[in-house]
Amino acid sequence: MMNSSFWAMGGYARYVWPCFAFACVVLAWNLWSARRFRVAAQLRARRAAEMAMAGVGES
Amino acid sequence: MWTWFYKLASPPYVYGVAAVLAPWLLGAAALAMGYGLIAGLAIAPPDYQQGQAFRMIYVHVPSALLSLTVYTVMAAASAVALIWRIKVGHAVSAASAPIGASFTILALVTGSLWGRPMWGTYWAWDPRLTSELILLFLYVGVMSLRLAFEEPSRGDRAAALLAIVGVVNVPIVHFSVVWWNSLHQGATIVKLGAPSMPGSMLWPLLSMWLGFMLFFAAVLCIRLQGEVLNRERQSTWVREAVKS
Amino acid sequence: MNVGAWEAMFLIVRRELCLSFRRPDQLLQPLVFFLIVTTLFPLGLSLQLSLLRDMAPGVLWVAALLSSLLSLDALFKSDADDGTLEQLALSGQGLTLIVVAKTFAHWLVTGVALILVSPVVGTALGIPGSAFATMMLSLSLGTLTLSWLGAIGAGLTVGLRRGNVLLSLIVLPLAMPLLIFGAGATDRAISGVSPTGALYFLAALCVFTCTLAPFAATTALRITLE
Amino acid sequence: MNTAADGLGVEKVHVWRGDRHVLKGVSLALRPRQLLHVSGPNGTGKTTLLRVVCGLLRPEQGLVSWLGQSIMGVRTEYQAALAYASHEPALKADLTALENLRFAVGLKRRVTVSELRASLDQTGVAACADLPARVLSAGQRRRVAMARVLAMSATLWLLDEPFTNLDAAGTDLLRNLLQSHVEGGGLALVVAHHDLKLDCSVHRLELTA
Repeated sequence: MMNSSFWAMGGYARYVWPCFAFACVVLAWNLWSARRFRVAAQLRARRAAEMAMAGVGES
Repeated sequence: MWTWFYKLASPPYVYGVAAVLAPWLLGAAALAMGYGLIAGLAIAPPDYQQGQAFRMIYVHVPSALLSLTVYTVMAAASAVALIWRIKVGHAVSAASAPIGASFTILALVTGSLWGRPMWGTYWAWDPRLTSELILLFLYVGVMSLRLAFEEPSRGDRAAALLAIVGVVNVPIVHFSVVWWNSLHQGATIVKLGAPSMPGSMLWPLLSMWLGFMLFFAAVLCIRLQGEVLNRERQSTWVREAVKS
Repeated sequence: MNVGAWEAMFLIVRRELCLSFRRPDQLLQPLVFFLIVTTLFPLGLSLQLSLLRDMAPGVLWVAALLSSLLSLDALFKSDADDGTLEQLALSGQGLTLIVVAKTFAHWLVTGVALILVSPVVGTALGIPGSAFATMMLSLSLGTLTLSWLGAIGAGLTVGLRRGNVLLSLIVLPLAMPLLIFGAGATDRAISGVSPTGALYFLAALCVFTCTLAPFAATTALRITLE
Repeated sequence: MNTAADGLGVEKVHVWRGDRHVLKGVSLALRPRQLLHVSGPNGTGKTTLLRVVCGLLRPEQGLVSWLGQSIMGVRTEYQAALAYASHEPALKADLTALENLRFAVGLKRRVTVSELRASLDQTGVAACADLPARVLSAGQRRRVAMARVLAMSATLWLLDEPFTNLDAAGTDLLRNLLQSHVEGGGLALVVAHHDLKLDCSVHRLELTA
């Protein structure tokens, strides 16, 4: 089924495949940056919790 | 019904719900987009006018729709936060801004790629793409205003107001760009529009759109957890939630 | 014995005008900037008036937008820096009235000056005399609307150190419909077509912004005054 | 709920500045003919408390009431009845002292130039009425700011460290003004580091870190 005419996209392959590739890049970036943001927030919260636990004065 | 809505205002509840929902939404998004991609690329017949190039609408149209929907969600969350002083609203608004901006960029790039075969250039000031570009400026405005303040709570409220002012202006901008385009361009150049579509073409588009919506909801849930944690770092429930 | 709203507004406008005319150099700067920007375009493009005429409305309007933006940053900043903004806010007249009066005074000082200078600049760019009336009318509506959009932007960025660039980044996207209808009206007046369509849209934008922006600007100021 | 029905009431006000918990449940009640002296080390929220009381800053929790009503409801009437002197004298450098007063007080009540000159004279700066504020010394500016508070004839005075930059004569003058204001049925909330040595009824509020 995956014959060459499918990849050629009727001559528009130069535009169709980069279009879908960029879409995957944007979706992947969204997921990755969201996860990284959450992990960073959890780290910061954990550090704040330890600081509070250790009685280091929050002013 | 009100208890459900009231519970949504409490950060620990929202944090819990977001953590539970995220994987399910992601799975559903993958399913919807999977079907949409396969059907859109392989099964749907080529358009009689644009040939295979029309398949790009399966990415351009959903992302363009999403860029507007996400801005509206951001403005609504900001309005809720500003009027009823629910801090979670600011977290939702801050979380959805970068997602909306990324969809707007995606819509711009796919739009210019899709327009290239028709216009011969990658940018021909098509009314829809121009409105999309201005929408991107609005997104950047809201995000940079939020970061410009040292105090997060003040930055939230300022960005919330700008989001509301922006959402009021989106239809005005779109209408005036369409008027401007008809004034100078006339109808000579074919505008970027989805062709009228039979079922076999339409279903993949609807499922891609659904996939993008679910994907937005999933990423929003993930980002929202980070935003809620950042804003509630001092409260006690955060210490329990983070310790485990 | 309480001071009426109109009386208070009149007093604030007098205060702003008195303050502006105490520093005439700051009054002229946006105007000179407007002239400089409009001289840039012929240097960059060409000196034939025929070619310039097609660009003239756009050039004139972009220059007007940028020079108004330049002066908007100082709308609340000078008062916020020396603490008088708080005194105004606590004057018992309500912040909205203060914002309306200050923004109107700012438009009187900057917008009206632009409108009066625009025929000179228009001739330099090849705009025929017949189009002056429409140009000045559209500019007056446009600068008033921009002053109000700028009031929201200035209210949001008054507390920030380098708020000027951010102010432009916030206000310009909102001012694009203004530019479209304003330049459109002038352009049609030049080519002899009746510009009423575009002028009606511009007037509608102006009324819409002038009625809603005061409340947005007040909320913005209240956020930064905290 | 001890909201002073005829004066100023502050009920368990909490304010956060970013992560810092600046005001931790502050409560106070002030009735006519009373003065509240707020003191405490730097950074304990004295100015924040004043900004909350005058309605500029909305506290996250807690209530500020004037004549028994929350100030958020009657914000403009309440602000018309108060005079706030911030930490800096808040004068426009390009305007003369008289003009500064005219534009500031003129918004609150109709006032004639002679009244303004009289209040300037009362605080001993009648001579520089027509000088631009730019050329005045810090002490003179503080006196012009005091003249403004006087000219507003407000019932509630909210003064943030009004004694800074004042010389001995100025301090005595201010003390007498406070005294006569409070004995004349007014209310005053004064932030100051040193003792006021007034013989009218002075309440103390010590803000701790």
